[in-house]
Order: sequence, then structure tokens, then C-alpha cells
Amino acid sequence: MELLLSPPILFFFLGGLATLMKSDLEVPKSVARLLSLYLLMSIGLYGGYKLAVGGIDGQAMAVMGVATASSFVLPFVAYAVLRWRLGAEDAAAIAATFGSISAVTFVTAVAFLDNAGVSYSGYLVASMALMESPAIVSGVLLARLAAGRARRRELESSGGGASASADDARTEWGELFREAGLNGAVVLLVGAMVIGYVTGERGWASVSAFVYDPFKGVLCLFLLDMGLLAARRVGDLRRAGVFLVGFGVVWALVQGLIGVGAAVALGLDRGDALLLAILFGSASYIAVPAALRLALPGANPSLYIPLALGITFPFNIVVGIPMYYALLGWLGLEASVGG
Amino acid sequence: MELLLSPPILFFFLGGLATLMKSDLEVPKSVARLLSLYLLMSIGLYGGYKLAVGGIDGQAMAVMGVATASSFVLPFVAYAVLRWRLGAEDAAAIAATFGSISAVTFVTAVAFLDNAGVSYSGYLVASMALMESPAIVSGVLLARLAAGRARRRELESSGGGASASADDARTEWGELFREAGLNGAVVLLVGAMVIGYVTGERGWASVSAFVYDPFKGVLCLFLLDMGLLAARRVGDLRRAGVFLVGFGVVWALVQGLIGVGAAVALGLDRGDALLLAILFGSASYIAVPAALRLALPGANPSLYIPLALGITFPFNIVVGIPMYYALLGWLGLEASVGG
Amino acid sequence: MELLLSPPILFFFLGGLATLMKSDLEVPKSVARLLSLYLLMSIGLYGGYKLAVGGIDGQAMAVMGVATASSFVLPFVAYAVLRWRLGAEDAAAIAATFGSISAVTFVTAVAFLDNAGVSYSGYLVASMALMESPAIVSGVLLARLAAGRARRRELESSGGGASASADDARTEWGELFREAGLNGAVVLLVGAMVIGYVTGERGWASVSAFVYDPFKGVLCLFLLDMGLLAARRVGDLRRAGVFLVGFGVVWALVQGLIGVGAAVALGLDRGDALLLAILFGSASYIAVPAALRLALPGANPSLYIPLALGITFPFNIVVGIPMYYALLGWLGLEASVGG
Amino acid sequence: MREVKRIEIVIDKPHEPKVRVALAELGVPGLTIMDVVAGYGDRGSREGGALSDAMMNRFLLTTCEPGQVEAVAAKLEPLLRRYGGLVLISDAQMIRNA
Amino acid sequence: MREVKRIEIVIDKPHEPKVRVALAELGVPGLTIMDVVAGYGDRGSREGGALSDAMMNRFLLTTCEPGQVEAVAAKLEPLLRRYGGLVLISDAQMIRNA
Amino acid sequence: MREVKRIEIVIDKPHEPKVRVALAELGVPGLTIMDVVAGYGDRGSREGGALSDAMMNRFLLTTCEPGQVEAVAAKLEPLLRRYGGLVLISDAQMIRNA
Ligand SMILES: Nc1ncnc2c1ncn2[C@@H]1O[C@H](COP(=O)(O)O)[C@@H](O)[C@H]1O
Ligand SMILES: Nc1ncnc2c1ncn2[C@@H]1O[C@H](COP(=O)(O)O)[C@@H](O)[C@H]1O
Ligand SMILES: Nc1ncnc2c1ncn2[C@@H]1O[C@H](COP(=O)(O)O)[C@@H](O)[C@H]1O
Ligand code: NA
Ligand code: NA
Ligand code: NA
Repeated sequence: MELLLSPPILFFFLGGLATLMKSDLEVPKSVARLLSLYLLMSIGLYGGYKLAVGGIDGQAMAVMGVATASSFVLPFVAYAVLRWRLGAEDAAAIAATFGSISAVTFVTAVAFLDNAGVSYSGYLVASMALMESPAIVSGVLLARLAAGRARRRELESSGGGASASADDARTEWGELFREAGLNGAVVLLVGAMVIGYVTGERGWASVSAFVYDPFKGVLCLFLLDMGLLAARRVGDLRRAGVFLVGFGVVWALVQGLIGVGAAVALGLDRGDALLLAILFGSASYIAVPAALRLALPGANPSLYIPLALGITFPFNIVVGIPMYYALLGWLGLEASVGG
Repeated sequence: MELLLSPPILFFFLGGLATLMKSDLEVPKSVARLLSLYLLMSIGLYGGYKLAVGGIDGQAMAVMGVATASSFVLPFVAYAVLRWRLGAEDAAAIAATFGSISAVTFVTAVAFLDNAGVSYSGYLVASMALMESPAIVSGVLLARLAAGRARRRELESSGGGASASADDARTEWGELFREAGLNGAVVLLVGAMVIGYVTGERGWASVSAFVYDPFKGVLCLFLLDMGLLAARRVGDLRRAGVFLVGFGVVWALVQGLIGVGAAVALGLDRGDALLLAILFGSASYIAVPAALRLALPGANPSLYIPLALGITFPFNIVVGIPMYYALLGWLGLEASVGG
Repeated sequence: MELLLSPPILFFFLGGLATLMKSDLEVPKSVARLLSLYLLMSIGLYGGYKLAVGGIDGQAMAVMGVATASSFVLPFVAYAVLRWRLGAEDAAAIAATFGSISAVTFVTAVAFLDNAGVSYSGYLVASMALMESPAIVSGVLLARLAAGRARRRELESSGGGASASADDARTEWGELFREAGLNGAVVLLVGAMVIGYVTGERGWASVSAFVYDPFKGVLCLFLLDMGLLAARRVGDLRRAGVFLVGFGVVWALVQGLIGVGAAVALGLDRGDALLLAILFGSASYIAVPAALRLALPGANPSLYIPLALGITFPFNIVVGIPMYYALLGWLGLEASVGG
Repeated sequence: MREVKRIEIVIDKPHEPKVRVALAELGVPGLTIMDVVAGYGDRGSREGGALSDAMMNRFLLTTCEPGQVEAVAAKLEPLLRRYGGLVLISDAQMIRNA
Repeated sequence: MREVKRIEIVIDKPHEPKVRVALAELGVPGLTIMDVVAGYGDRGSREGGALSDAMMNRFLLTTCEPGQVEAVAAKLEPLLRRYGGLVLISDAQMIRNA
Repeated sequence: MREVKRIEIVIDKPHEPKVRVALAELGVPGLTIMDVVAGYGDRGSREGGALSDAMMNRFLLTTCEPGQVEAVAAKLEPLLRRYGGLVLISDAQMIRNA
């Protein structure tokens, strides 16, 4: 309970409440961007530093491999479920957001572990970085395959002009890979991790007063804004209907539990397992949407952004994190102690 | 003297000087908003934490009650004085700003106490939160009463159509209470205070590296900007005339001394008494104007904002704080020691 | 090597790389302004505090005198070289940027010394402040002299109307001195230094948690943005040609070595000598351009800004700082130890 | 390309919601909003945003059918009279995705 | 003063580069870009920028010769059809440094 | 509603004060200023603001009486010649609080 009522989570509630009460409380956009840069830089440096100290062993490689693969594969499963009710492009876009991750959810889980005095490994941060982009490729692939099928069906009943659009698709793959891999959030996270790794103990000592000490306080401010933004987006979902809202909770849970299963199978300790579960179960509302606007301009961003931001994110930080943590304890996973 | 020449006050002078010398030194608007959010969040969390540690006793209740009442009542007195020279709406608006408080003045006083090694109680922060809004209601009430009197006078000499505008007034009270109570500054301050109270010692430990340690440094940057902004607003007052400028100083003093009297009567220690005096004596240029633009659109914001920001604010942080502090010592109030 | 691969420098590379790879990583403009204000305020307060503690002796006066004189004189030399290929206004503008200094280069050198555990004197910060503006005056003087010569030549072959434009020039000198001396960066740096000096040990204790502890971490974020901005400006130089790019490196080196010579002649220790070299060798892309847009509207900002920002700045922080430091060691200068 | 009326509105940020409601009631097909840095008019200068939105202006751009201009003017005029601000109406040709 | 056509474009920020390429190909003599705070149109409301540019609009102002209008419209129409947005074209007189 | 001339000006931010002085001398009844994010014209691209205002543009919107256009052009032309930038003048109908 005490872990649930931590300042960051309470500031998230405060933001949500302020929006619901129609307060004019507002965080400027450039401030939100600053906080976002700060959190990515901080967690990247910390993860890199921990990798430098802890080293990369077989288990680390296994976890990073499983994480990357899940980001590729899970969208195919989510897509199949979503197609039940949605068009191909919207289904592919939502599937992509769920295959990828939410860095803010991750750092909230990190703060949760920190409060509980439980440590975690640097390669979980690396796993987060590795999971950002593959899902984007899968999502676009899914939409292209569906469009191809549709086109072939059309062609069978008419004939003509397919080579031009195939060409069209080819040119855009290049842009897609750039967008997927070189999204600002990915570049900063990976770059900070590499810098943390390369500069090690010495580098960490010189920056930790900025990137570590005030971390949880900054997170409060950012989650206040996330509360404001998430509550505003909930309204967008009224039109989307109960299926999508339900999907945002249930599918987060399904993927989160797959993550728990993977963590148990990989023999992770409780802290690392929680982070893997939350990576699996979280959905992207920053990096993936930015890439999808270009890669899938036909998909409706007023569906896939509000779902990830207004439903799945609050679910994960309020319910998911403590629940997975409890579950992992109940499953007998041991926590490593220390920051 | 050493207390007067603290870095925050000197940065305020620097900002004022920069504007007077027509330097192009500028703090971006979104940065000013960030600093403002930071200070409200910090002081709120600290106040809540101190309440959690210190508890709420009879004296706390008494102080908070007196503070709230003063915010309701003082505008009626100020209004009577202002009506001597100003129209009803302008008088009501200025009276409302003086009934309410300036959070930046308050945190400057807090930094002053901190430098002097003098402690204060959490319920003074609560008092600040309680004093923000009532004055807005009083101000609007004053303007409505005046408008009602004017209308009745007109009616007596003509007749007809009053029910429609009464209806009009009724609808707007709802909006008014929302604006007064749910202004972003009020919501953040109260919310942070509740969070500080609920999470107590443990929560404070996790956020103090962000909200407490760099507090006085951040205040320097904010007061630099306040100096830039205040000096720019002084120009607006040239048109307003000597009555208003005089009022901005004299009335701040009158209300500040009423605050000193209340503090003595309530038996406060020196630190708490200073804060109460400064709450009484300060005028709002953030929360109250934001509400008044909606509630009293006929009042001239180029009067009530420059007065509170360009006259009363500098007077309080440069003269008021050290003067009240000296006076309270001379009156024999004891200071409690410690942060 | 370890000193070269410090986090700030690596973040600069990361920013450059992100731009080259066409990532959409971006730091909002108002955030860049905040970081810039922070660094000026921090270094100013620290320099002032060190002056208060260390005092101002004969050597301090000598260094500050030499620094100021160099900012006046060096533009005349640079101008003579630049006129070989450029028009008078462009040559004067570039000469002015090189006579002045880059505060970000300076703080990067400060962070370098800090990592090496080497101390430096407060009057080097004062020297930086003194060097900002004189070069602007020299640059404008050079352009005016050239324009005067051109006009006289014209007059000899025609006759008439010179008094009007002489009048024109006279009026603008006032504006020029204001711009040169009251540029926001100069005012903040000088103001913070004075405040640091006046408030001394006690003031420093109250603000160092904000302006000192997180300094190197904040520098990382700022250099990330500098990398993004510098790499973007490199493209502008394609049109400028190889002469200018070469000048940006070679002239930085020439002035840097003059600085090394001056430091040796003045008998500075290794830390102070490095900072003097880097003040001589760096070029301004913030304060001077802001003044030149008004003072020399005919000079092309797409030449003098990219050169200082895209060529000289990276050269100095990547090559210049470690190289001068090594050279100064090789020349036998002793480093004073401690922060 | 279609002939439309182009409507620009400058209004105090605190009163912007009322203008948006009015435009929605008029049924304009779209709206674009931009921040105003500074300005002046009959009620003096507006330059703010650092401390609160109280002294900030907003700029709104929208369109309507040429025949709707009278209705738009009738709807916006009372708001301008009460809260100040500016409306400019001009002719334009519009290209849209439809 | 010279008669020109004044062209205003509202487009999703992620698609702005494509519009800039199109304008460069048309050879417009200059361009001015401003941030859009919020807006709505056929594809719902756009209000963003806090977390990513995905839901942000941009406003572009440019000019062309009166005779070029058809070419501009032909070039921009396919972009609007695919990505949404708005183009307004009106008459203006231009003063320039030349 | 009243016929007015709508005047748009793009100018380097460092030179904006001179334009404001010129407009004040012309006696324009109001002014609205917005930030420009990026732009290009004869003097190359302008995109700045991160480090200083040296490479930033500003956008100014004002109005004048139809008969005043020549005076406005005469006043602004020398500024544009010296400092670059753009002025666009078009017809509009204005609604005001008066
Ligand atoms: N003639 C005008 N041209 C451009 N903007 C104007 C004009 N008149 C008023 N404004 C804008 O509308 C705002 C409110 O005007 P007012 O209500 O007259 O004070 C001003 O602050 C300006 O931003
Ligand atoms: N009639 C209009 N007037 C002003 N702005 C519009 C209009 N229609 C669309 N827009 C702008 O163009 C953006 C995209 O429009 P749409 O593609 O229709 O969703 C909207 O978010 C608005 O900012
Ligand atoms: N034809 C145009 N359309 C829109 N904006 C322009 C145009 N020409 C110039 N500008 C703007 O005016 C600024 C200065 O133009 P210039 O002096 O030609 O470099 C540019 O950076 C643009 O923002
Ligand atoms: Na996921
Ligand atoms: Na008060
Ligand atoms: Na130099």
C-alpha cells in the first residue's frame, strides 16, 4: 500500500483529477519535452553504468534476445485479435504500440523498485531500448500484407497498375527503418546507455547528482503532466467504444502475464522480472506514434494514442506494477537488495 | 544586512536593473511557468510533510481559520478605500488581489527564514493555500453589489428587464467558484500539500533531493525573471497615477501590520508570524488575475496586475520581509531554531 | 583519453550523430535557453565566489587586463587575414566573433579541469566576462573604417552628401555600446559574478546544490543540443567554401596558442592557463551575433554563426581543450589541485 | 478550389473558449489556433504568458461559406463588444482533402 | 508593390517536409513557418506537442505569381488528399527588399 | 463591418523594434505579433532561437485604412531594403468592439 501511494503515482492522480475538475493547471509543452529528455537520458546513463559494472553474461543476452523477439512477434497476435473489430491499418497501428514499450511506465516501475529497496540489472534498460522499434516494422508489415491481399483481390476482378504502388512501398521501407530506429527517443536512450557504459564508474560519479538524485522528484512533475494529458485523451475514446477500452486493459494484462512467464522461464530475480513484465505489458504513445504518422498515415492516431496513453498507461502504473510485483513474490521469485 | 543581501533578492535586483538598462536578457515564458510549477510543488510538498510530522493542533486550526477569514474580509476594507478614486470593478479587482496572496513572496520569506536558521510550521503553507481563493469571491461580490445598486438606481428612474441579468449573474457564479477554487496554482499547491501529508517521512525522503536541496538556487532564477517582469510592468503604472502606486505600498503595509497583530494575538513564534504577516501583506498577480479576467472582464488588468507585480511584490521582498522580521523580534517573539 | 571521453563530450558527439543520421531528436528552443541561462548563472556565481575567497591580486589584474586588451586587438589581426577573401563587413563580423569568447567552450573546459581534479581561479571567469564585448566594438570600428574609405574614394570621384551618413553612424554608436555591453548573456554573467562575490561563502552554501552539484549533468544535456545545432549548421558552410572552414580551425589554433603564450608569460598555473588559451581560441556564436545583427546588418549571419558554432566550437571542445592541456603540461606548468 | 470566407480572430486567451463555442454553434468546418506573443489595441498592450494567461492573446483562423458571413458577424460581435479583440474577414480559395 | 497570390497551408507536422519539398519544386520565392497550438478539421482535433509531434499541425505562409496558382493547386492537392490539411489562396500586394 | 487593409510583415526579430516604431508613427490602431519557427527568403534560411534571437523571424499583423496604404508602403519599404523581410497587403472586413 505504501508503495502504491508513492508521490509519483499520487501526482499522476492529481493531474487526472485536475483535468476532470476542469482546472486550468497546465504544463507547457516544452517543459514536458524537457522532462521526457531528462528521464530518457537518466535511465539510459544508469542502465549503461550498471551494464559496465555488472557485465553482460549469458542471461543478459537471453533476456535481450527474448525482449527483441517479443517486440517483433507480439504485434502479430494482437493484430489478429484487433482485426475482429477494426480495419487493417488501425489494427496494425495499435498492435505496434503494444509490441513496443512505454519508457515512462518503465521508469515508474524503476522508482517503485527503488522505494522497495529492490535492485535490477542494466540489461533491462538495454532490453527496453531494443524493444522500441521492432514492433513498428511488424505493424507496417501487417498493414502492407493486408493491403497486398486487398489489392490482389481487386486485381483478380479487374487487372493493371500494381507495379507502381509496389515501387511506392519499396521506397518507403527505407524511410520506415530510419523512423523506427532513429526516432529521437530511441537515439537518446541508446546513446545515453552507450555513454554510461563507456564512461563507467567515473562518468557516473560526475553526472549522478543531476541524473540520479533528483530523479524521483522530476518523475513527480512528469507524472503530474501525464495525468493531465491522459485524462484529456480519455474523452477521445468515448467514440472508440467499449471494445477498444477493454482491449487496452485486457491486452496489457495478457502481454504483461506473458512477460511474467518469460521472466520465470529465464530465471530472473523479482526486480528484473517486474521490469520485463512491464515492458511486455506497456504500450508506446511517444516513439511509435511518431513513426506511424509517417509509416501508416491512413491509421487513425486518435485511436492508437489515446488507447496507449489514456487506458493502458494508467492501468499499468496504478494496477499493473504493484500487481505483477505481488504475483512475482507469490511465485517465489527472490528480490536482490540494494540500489 | 546579510539576510537582505541574499542571492535571491540580488537576482531580483539584477533582473530589474537589466530591464531598466534595456538589456535583452529574457527568460522564456515556458521556463517561467516551469519555475512557478516547481516552487508551488516544492512548498506544497514541504508544507504537507511538516504537517504530517508536526500534526494539526488547536493553534493550527485557529491560524488557518483567521487566514481564511482575512482573505474574505480584507477586500471589503480595501474596496472602501479604493472606491475613493476608482470605479467599482477596478476597486473590487484590486481589493481581491490584496485579499489573496503571492506564493513567490511567501517562498522568498521561507528562504529568508532558512538563511536565518529559523523554522516555521506546515500549517502556514496550508494557510497560504486557504487564502488564495476567498478574496476572489469577495471581489466579485463587491462588484456585483455595486452593479446591482447602479441597476436599481437606473430602474427607479426607468423600469423593466432586471430578471434577465439576474439570471445572467446566477449562471456565472458556478464558473466563478470553479475558477476561484480550481485555478491551476491552487490545485497544484493543495494537491502537493496533500501528497506531502499522505506520504510523510518516506515520501519526503524520495523527493527532497529535487524539491528541497536546489530550492534556493531555483528561486534565484525565478526572482531574476520576476525582476525582469516587475520592472517592465512599472511602466504601465505611469498612467495609473500616484494614488495607486501609493496604495500598492501603503496598503501592503497596512495589511502586513494587521497580520503582525493577528500573529501576536494568536501567540505564534517569530518564523510563523513573519509568514502570516507576509501572507496578509502580499497581493496576487498569478492566480487571482487569471480568475478575474473571467469573473470581472470589465476590470482593467493593466491596473491590478502591474500594481501587485510591479509595486507590492518588490516592496514586500525587499522591505517588507526584513522589516516585519525585525519588528517581530522587537515585539519579543521567539524564533524556533532548525529547518 | 579518459578525460576526452567524458560524458559531456560524448553527448556532443551523440547530438552530432543524431543530426547526421537524420534522427528527429530535438531539444525545444526554450529549453536550450534555460540551459544557457543556467550555465551562465552557475559559472558566474562560482567565479564570483572564488574571487571572494581568493581575493584579487596583481596577477589577477594583469590577466584581466591582457584578456580585455586581446578582445580589442585580436579582431584587427583576424580582419587583415579575412579580407584576403571576404568583403569588409563579413570579415569584420567574423573577426569580432573570434575576438570574443564562447561561454559553453569555457564551461566545458571547466568541467574538463574538474574531472582532472585541477583547480582554477575566479578571475578567469571575470576575464571571460571582460572579453565578451570589446571585440564587438572593434568589429564595428573595422567595418566603419572600411566603409569610410570606400565613401571617400567615391567622393573623390563625385562629391557631396557625406555629413548625413556620418550623422547616421554617430547615432548608432550609442545603440552599439548598449548592445555590446548589455547583451543578456553579458549582464547575467557579470551580475551573477557580482552576486557570488558579494554573498561569498554564505551565499554559495545556499545555492551550490543547484548551481554546482548538477552542473556537469546539465552540461551533458546542453552539449547534446549543441551537437544537434552544430551539425545542422555545418551544412550552411558548404557554400562558404574551404577557406572559411580552414580559417575556423587554423585561426582558433593561432589565437589559442597566443593565449598559451600569454599564460606562460603571465606565469599562470596549468588550470588557469588552459582557460585563458580557450578564451583566446574560442569564438562567440551567442552574444556577438546578437549584437552584430543590429550593428552590422549588412554582414551575413549565415557565415559568422555557422563558422563559430559548426567548426570552431567542436574543434575546441574535442581537440583544443585536451591539446592545450597536454601542451601546457609539456611546457612544465604546474597544476593546482582541488575543486 | 472553392470560394470561401477566411476568418481571423484575435481574442484574450481566457475568453477563447467562448469564441470556440460560438464557432462550433456556427458550424465552421475547421479551426486553426496559434499563440500570440504580444499585441496592442484599444485596451492597451497585451504581453504575457510568463506568469499566467491573464494577459495573453490567441489567434484563430477558420473559414465559412460566403453566404454565412452575416451570421458569423452577428455571433461574434457581442463577444468582441464585451471582451475586446478583433475579427478580420477576407476572400480566399480553399483546397481540401475532399 | 506587386500583385501576388498568398498561400496558407495547414499540415500535420510529420508531413511538413513533403510540403516543403513540393514548394521548393514549385520554386516559391520564400516561406514562413509557424507553430499551431491546436486545431480541428475533418479528421478530428489536433492538439499536441507535449509528448511527440504526432498530433501537431504546422502553418506555412508563402507566395506565388498569379499565373502559378493552378500549378500550386495541382501539386498540393494530392498531398492534402493523402495526409489531410488545408490550403487557402488569396490575393495580396507584396513589398520586398528588391 | 468596415473595409480595411490587412498588413502582414515578416522581419528579423532583432529589427522588429524598428518596424514597431514605424507602425506607431503611422498610427495603426492595433498590432498582433507571433513567433516564426523557420523560414527562408532571398537571404537564405532562418531557423533559430535556441541560442539567440539572431536568426529568428517575427510575424506582425496589423491593419490600416484603405487610403493609408501608400503611406505604409513608403514607410516600410526602406526598412525592408536595409534589413530584408516581407510585407503583404490585402483587403479585409474588420469587426471591432467599437
Ligand atoms: N488593428 C489591429 N491589427 C492587428 N491586431 C489588432 C488590431 N486591433 C487589435 N488587435 C489585436 O487584438 C487584441 C485586443 O484588441 P483590443 O481589444 O482593441 O485591445 C490586441 O492586443 C491585438 O493583439
Ligand atoms: N476550415 C478550416 N479553417 C481553419 N483551419 C482548418 C480548416 N479545416 C482544417 N483546418 C486545419 O487543418 C487541420 C487538418 O484538417 P483535417 O485534415 O480536415 O483534419 C486541422 O486540424 C486544422 O488545424
Ligand atoms: N515569398 C515569401 N513568402 C513567405 N515568406 C517569405 C517570403 N519571402 C520572404 N519571406 C519571409 O521573410 C524572411 C526574410 O526574407 P528575406 O529577407 O528575403 O531573406 C524569410 O526568412 C521568410 O520568413
Ligand atoms: Na509492450
Ligand atoms: Na494578502
Ligand atoms: Na576568442
